[in-house]
Amino acid sequence: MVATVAQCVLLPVLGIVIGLFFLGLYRKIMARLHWRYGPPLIQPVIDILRLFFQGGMSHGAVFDFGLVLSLAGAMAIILFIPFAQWCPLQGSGGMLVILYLMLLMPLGTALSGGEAANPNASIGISRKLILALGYEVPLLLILLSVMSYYSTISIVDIVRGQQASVWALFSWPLALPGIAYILILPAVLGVRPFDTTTAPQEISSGPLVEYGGKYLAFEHIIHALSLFLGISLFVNLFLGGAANPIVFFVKILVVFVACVCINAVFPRLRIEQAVSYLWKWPTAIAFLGLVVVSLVK
Amino acid sequence: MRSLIAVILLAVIGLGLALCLSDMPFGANHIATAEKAGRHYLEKAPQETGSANVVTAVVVTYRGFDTLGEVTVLFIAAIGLGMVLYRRKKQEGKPPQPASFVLQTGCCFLFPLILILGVYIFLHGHLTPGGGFQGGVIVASGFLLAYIGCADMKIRHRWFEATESLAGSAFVIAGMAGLAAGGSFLMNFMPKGNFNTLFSAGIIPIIYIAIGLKVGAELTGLIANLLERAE
Amino acid sequence: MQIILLTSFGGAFATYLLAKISSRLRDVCAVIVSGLLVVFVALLYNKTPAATLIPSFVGAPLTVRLNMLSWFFAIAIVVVGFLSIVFSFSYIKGKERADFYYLMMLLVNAGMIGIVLSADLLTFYIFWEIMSWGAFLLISYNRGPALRAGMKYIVMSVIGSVVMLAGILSLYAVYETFVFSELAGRIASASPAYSLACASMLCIAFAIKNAVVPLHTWLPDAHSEAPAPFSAVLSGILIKMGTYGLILVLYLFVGVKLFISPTYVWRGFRFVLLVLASITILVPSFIAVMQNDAKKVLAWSSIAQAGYIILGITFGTTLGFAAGMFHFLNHATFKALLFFGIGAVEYRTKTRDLNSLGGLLKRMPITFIAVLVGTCGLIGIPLTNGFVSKWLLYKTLILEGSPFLAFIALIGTWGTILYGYKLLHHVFLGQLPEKYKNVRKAPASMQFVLIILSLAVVVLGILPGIPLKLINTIAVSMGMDSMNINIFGIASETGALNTVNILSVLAAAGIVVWIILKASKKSTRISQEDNYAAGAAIPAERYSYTVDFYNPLYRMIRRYLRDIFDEFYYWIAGRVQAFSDMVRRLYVGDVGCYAMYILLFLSALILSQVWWRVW
Amino acid sequence: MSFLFENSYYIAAVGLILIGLYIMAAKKNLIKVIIGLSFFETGINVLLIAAGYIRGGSAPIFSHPDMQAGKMVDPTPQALVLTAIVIGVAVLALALSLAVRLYEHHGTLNLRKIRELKW
Amino acid sequence: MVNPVLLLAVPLGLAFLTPLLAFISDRIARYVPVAGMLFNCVVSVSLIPSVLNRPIIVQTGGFAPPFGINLVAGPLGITLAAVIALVGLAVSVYGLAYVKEGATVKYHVLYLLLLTGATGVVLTGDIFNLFVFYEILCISSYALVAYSGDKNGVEAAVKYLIQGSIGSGLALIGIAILYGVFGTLNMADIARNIGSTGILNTTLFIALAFMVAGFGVEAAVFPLNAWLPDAHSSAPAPISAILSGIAIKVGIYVVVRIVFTVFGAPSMFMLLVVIGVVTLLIGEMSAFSQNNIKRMLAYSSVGQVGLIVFALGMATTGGISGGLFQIISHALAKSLLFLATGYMIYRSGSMEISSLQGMGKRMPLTCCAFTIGAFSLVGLPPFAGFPGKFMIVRAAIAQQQHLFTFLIALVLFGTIIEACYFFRIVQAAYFTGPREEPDAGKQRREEAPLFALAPMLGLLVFIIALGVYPEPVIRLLDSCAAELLNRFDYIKGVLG
Repeated sequence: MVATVAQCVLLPVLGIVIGLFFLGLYRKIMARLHWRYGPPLIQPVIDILRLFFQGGMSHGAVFDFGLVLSLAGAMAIILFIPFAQWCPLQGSGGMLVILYLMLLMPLGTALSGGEAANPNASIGISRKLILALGYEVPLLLILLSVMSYYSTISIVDIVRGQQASVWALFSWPLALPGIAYILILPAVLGVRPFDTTTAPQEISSGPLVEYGGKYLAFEHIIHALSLFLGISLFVNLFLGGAANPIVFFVKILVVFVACVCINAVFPRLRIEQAVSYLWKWPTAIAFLGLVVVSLVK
Repeated sequence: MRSLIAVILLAVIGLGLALCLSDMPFGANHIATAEKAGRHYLEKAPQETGSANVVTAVVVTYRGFDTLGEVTVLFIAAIGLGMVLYRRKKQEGKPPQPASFVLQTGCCFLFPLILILGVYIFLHGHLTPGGGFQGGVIVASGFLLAYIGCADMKIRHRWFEATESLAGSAFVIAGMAGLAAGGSFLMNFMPKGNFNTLFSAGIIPIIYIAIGLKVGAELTGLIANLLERAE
Repeated sequence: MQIILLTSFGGAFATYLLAKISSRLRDVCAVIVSGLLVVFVALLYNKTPAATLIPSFVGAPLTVRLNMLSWFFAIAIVVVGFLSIVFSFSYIKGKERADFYYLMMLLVNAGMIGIVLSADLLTFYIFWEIMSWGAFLLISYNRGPALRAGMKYIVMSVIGSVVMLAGILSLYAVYETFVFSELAGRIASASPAYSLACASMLCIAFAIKNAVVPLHTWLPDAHSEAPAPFSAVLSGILIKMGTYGLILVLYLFVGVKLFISPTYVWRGFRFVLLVLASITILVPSFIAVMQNDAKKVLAWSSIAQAGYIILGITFGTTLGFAAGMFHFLNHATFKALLFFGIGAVEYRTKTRDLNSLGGLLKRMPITFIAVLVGTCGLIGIPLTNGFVSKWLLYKTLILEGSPFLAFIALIGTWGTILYGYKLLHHVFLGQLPEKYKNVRKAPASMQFVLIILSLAVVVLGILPGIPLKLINTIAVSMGMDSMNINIFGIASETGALNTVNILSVLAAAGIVVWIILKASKKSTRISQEDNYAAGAAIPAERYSYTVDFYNPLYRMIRRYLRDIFDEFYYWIAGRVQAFSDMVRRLYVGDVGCYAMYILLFLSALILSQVWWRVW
Repeated sequence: MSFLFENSYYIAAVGLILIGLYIMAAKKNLIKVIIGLSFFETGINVLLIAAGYIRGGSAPIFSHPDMQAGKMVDPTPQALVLTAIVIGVAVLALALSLAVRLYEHHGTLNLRKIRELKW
Repeated sequence: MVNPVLLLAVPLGLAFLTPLLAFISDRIARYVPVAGMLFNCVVSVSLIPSVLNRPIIVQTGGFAPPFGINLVAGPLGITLAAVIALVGLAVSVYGLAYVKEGATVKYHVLYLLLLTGATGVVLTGDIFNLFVFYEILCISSYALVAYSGDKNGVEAAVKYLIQGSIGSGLALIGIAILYGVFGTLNMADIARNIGSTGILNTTLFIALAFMVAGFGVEAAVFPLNAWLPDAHSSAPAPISAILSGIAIKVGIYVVVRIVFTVFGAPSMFMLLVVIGVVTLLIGEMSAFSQNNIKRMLAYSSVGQVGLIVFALGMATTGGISGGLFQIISHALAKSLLFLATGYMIYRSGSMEISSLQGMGKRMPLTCCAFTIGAFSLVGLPPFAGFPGKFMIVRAAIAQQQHLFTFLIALVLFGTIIEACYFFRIVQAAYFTGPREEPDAGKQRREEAPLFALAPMLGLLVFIIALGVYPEPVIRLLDSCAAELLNRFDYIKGVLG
């Protein structure tokens, strides 16, 4: 009981820390690829701490509420995804809860951004939701193939299943959804070339346009968490999770770096290009995967 | 085109009729057995109704109900005609051309005679050919003559209507009286009298008188309505 | 039980009569009647009375009974009915023919209660029809475009009832009974093809009422044109009468064992139903995204949500059944809530056009919260009841090996998110247009309704065990396996659900975040219009993004989402009309011709005879 | 020839019926149609009478005491015809009065032109 | 026990007396039909229990059946007589208010005679007598259609008269042939002579053809019904109501009586079924796109006739009692509709459906009556139309034949079309027209007068009562069906 509560407290913090580290890493890698030096890894943390002391401007109660919802949702999900062997809420609904709780992040942001009444924010939200729809199609197919392959909706069981035999990514037929997941991972993470939502040049960073001070800090934390969540989900589903936290951390780090490196070279896609990309190859592969899985079963 | 189709259709219908009629050769004695109604009438009518004229017996007693209906139909025609030709305002037509003197005189002369003939015919309906309807028609023809001959003549519609109405009611009342007296509607409950005399055959003459008056009044009404309209 | 029916029907007419005396009396009477119904139905919990209404109607008795299943439906009906009456209070005030409106509302309610209470198909059909035509009069109530909507509704409804009649009587022709319990025992004995035919006829009828694609076309118009309280009833419970019917057919007449058995006939039947249900989820969800009329959005959404219900029920597992039943209840709450919320907005602003609304959050906060809760329920955000039912559905779909259906259902949820947010954004968020600056908040009676329903959505989401226990009883009585239920969800080996964990985690996280937010440096409150516009001046008129909200998406999917069925039905209707116009040219007006018809008939008869003889 | 002669009543009856029907179906003047109606009814009356005829029978009136029932024709059709005639007259009278009215309204009796009621 | 002949004698006597009464006062004359129909109503209803045991055979003139004319007051006859009297009563009360100008006394006389004719037809047991009463019915309806003397009325009357006379002439030919073959006119006697051969010989079949085609004109089955839309739409409202409610039903009765009882011709049953469906479809389709409301109602009558004939042609107990129930419910509902429409047209001055707009406000009770009548016709519970349609469909499905499956599909299709146009009118009456303030309507009420409203509401009560509790009537109709199906019982009952 105590251990569970401790995990509940620890894991979100851990998630935020790792997420922020990823953010820093992301900027560093991008800079390196651009032949720049880039900010220090700790920079996001510094930014956030600084922003917390800036106050900021609020547009109303829902403006605040949306952010709280978003962040709380993100923190809650962490407890449903195993971090190595730690998964405090494994018996509370499994994958499906994760799927639905993941909705809270964009929805909270959207509420908040909508209250801001800035068209740029609205456009950004609209893009965000469309993009989400875009990657959800293959993502759902992927998740469904994994879930039906292992006949469970519990992510812990899936991890256990992989540890018993071989990582899903390297096993037939789950390799297909695994590949598809890799293809859509940048979209799930919202990193290049799928950062249309927050394109600073076009729509003034979209949903973020009205945020300042602590609100922006929250937004950054949410982004950090979403990076962490997306990758740890992949690791759990396809790379067999991990037996101890260190291995797990290494796995997500590797995946993240690989993902960033590969995708950083692409230019930003238009939203329609993004969606049609997502609905083409990843979906086809994921669909094939699901077909094969359901045939194999 | 229409005629052609009509002819073809009618040919088929004619064929059908011919097929039917071939099954009932003309003049055959189709009422040979006693349970046939026609045979029954011929044999029993004089005793049962006291009427020498079997047709009258059939019309008034055996099939008296038909006759009641028939009178009703005529009544409907008279009323209906009056209704259809009813005008909200009687328009004044130009006065009709008076008939020639000869015609006028002839009419005045013949009119009562025709009336008497008519009355005779319906009074003797149970004895001789003829009856209420025929008599009534003759009466009406008298009025027709009068209309043609004496152009200025106008009948009193109210009287005729009253006659119609009374006569019709008399018919029904006679029937009801039969119901009351004999247990069935239009029962010939009165004494039959001496066969083949004027005062015989029970209610037949009474009904025939009613019918005669009624038919006469109705037909006259019809004629008057149409003629007054035509002016 | 007779008291319930008597109250519902008698109350309707009493209300109408009292209305002739005073309109206040009418309102009071309507509320009392509907409130009494709630009490009566609630009192009958866990009782199974049965009664005969008329010992012999057309050679069969009209009987009613109550069991768990019908109680479940009945309670939803009376509650939503009660709330809609309360909501009507101010909504209908000052509109013409309010007496008539109340009469019909109560009558439709009475009809629905009758449907779920009836113990035989004949009674069922009678009440069904009463409900159908009552609904027709209510849909047409708003005039204008409502006339067309009403026409469309009633034509499809009549087609449905005609098909149902045929189905009922086909059953009767073989089994010579209308009574549910007797039919249940015997139906397996008929030849599969015949019972399949009967079942499909009944299913078609119910599918029309339940707006299963491709029989859905009446619904968008009807829902959007009906008066708001009735839209809530219509969407929340009336179309679910089709669900009730489907349950009767599939679970009682056919029997769930037979229905999900791998018999060739029934497997095909179930497959067709499942495919239709998933299409019903998928396509309308995205059509809803493209609508610009608030109630149209909700209407299409009703179709899609009905699809979830059907999917659950036709899937046939205990969990699927539970999902369908629970989703029915949830849909009754959150969709009624949404319709009431939008109704309140419409009542205040006199428009439903999404593009011209906006920013009403400031003016109608309670309504906003209600709609937010409703939308969350619709989407299935955890801690709302919609989540639990969808969770059940997905779980059973995945575990019983139908991942494609689960996929479609999940994608449908994404459509739900898109239009749900669109609804919230366009009505309540964004900039407040000048002309709505003085909009007042919703009247108290409306707010009461909204609050009650919002609470229901949340409470059922946190404590799903209450209804699930009931549903479990029903499922067991239908001959299905029992579920392992606790008050906070499901405890089972293949994946449990525990809402209290989710609740506590979310609440804790929320509180922490909130504290951090409040603890850090205080923010300044600025007006909504004080926006960043990249240095440009903010336009005075409107500075928001609403028209064609999901424009890129529209461009991609619009051409696939034409309502071809609607067009097809209109085409058929046009053909029928043209043909009947041709038919009536038979009566040419020329009497000679008519005489020829008579002769033709006669000679045809004669010819047939002659011909036959010649042969 | 003898066939024609023997069945002359039937032939006349059927002929009148067909002619009457033809007129009613094919002619366009209302008066002609009414005349056709009259033909038709007359034909039917003849048919009725002919149906009741018994070869060699006399009128069914016992005007002399020695008349025998066996030698008389069937009285029933005669009674029926009486009724039928009266009905015919009634219809005819009504038809004529309607024709008068119709002419007032339309100024014509051409039935092909009086077609306001159709479809 | 009252003698059933009074059902005919009393109204006839009253009709004859009416012109006399009119001399005293027109006002009294107006009440004569009411009195007559009230009498008939009471008598026929009081006779129902006794005829259920065994039919009452009434001799006229005191002669036993094959020789004298007899009335057969069986369940069917008395039931229909009761319906006629009931509807006749309602419509005659309505006529008190509606018939204001023109030859009112003549109208009332003819009206009473029309109903007497109808009663006579259903009661008589003699085929020629039937013909006579049929003519009474027809001729008075010819005249009444032209009652108002307007352009359409006269035109319709002429057309009706021409077709009707052809029909009755053909029927008379059939009767003549029958007489020529059998030498008798009593229906039971003819039936006994025909026996139970099953297949009729050519002569009999052609006689039957003539009679079906002849009486079919009044029954308004498909190719013979061209007079109906004209006459029903042009007659004054009460006459339309009676024509639709009573006259065509009597026609159907005659056809059915002849086919079933007199000929017992199974070969005709199928024909009836097919004709019924065709009539139904044509009627409903023609009504579908009508703009003239009365004409639409008239076509709808055609459709209903089709349904009834279809049901009767099934020749099963269920089918026949369903058909008879439909006769009753249609008589009630359609006359209600015509009555309601009468005043709506009177108020709006036009027969276009579009002119009905706002009627729900102007004449709420009339409109309510109209709506319920329409719902009943469509067959919605809890109105009288429902049990009828239900029984018919049940009987048809119970046949379990592919042909009937197909036909019943067509019938149901017709029902759908019917629902379409009726609902359209209901919408037009209630939900179109200028929107009004809730209280403004009270001043603009132009409700029909009490005498017109009372019969409508009376019919309404019957419609609802029949719809809610049809069982007694159905039981009655079952014995009617038995009477039609067991022609040997009929023969035995009449001839002993």
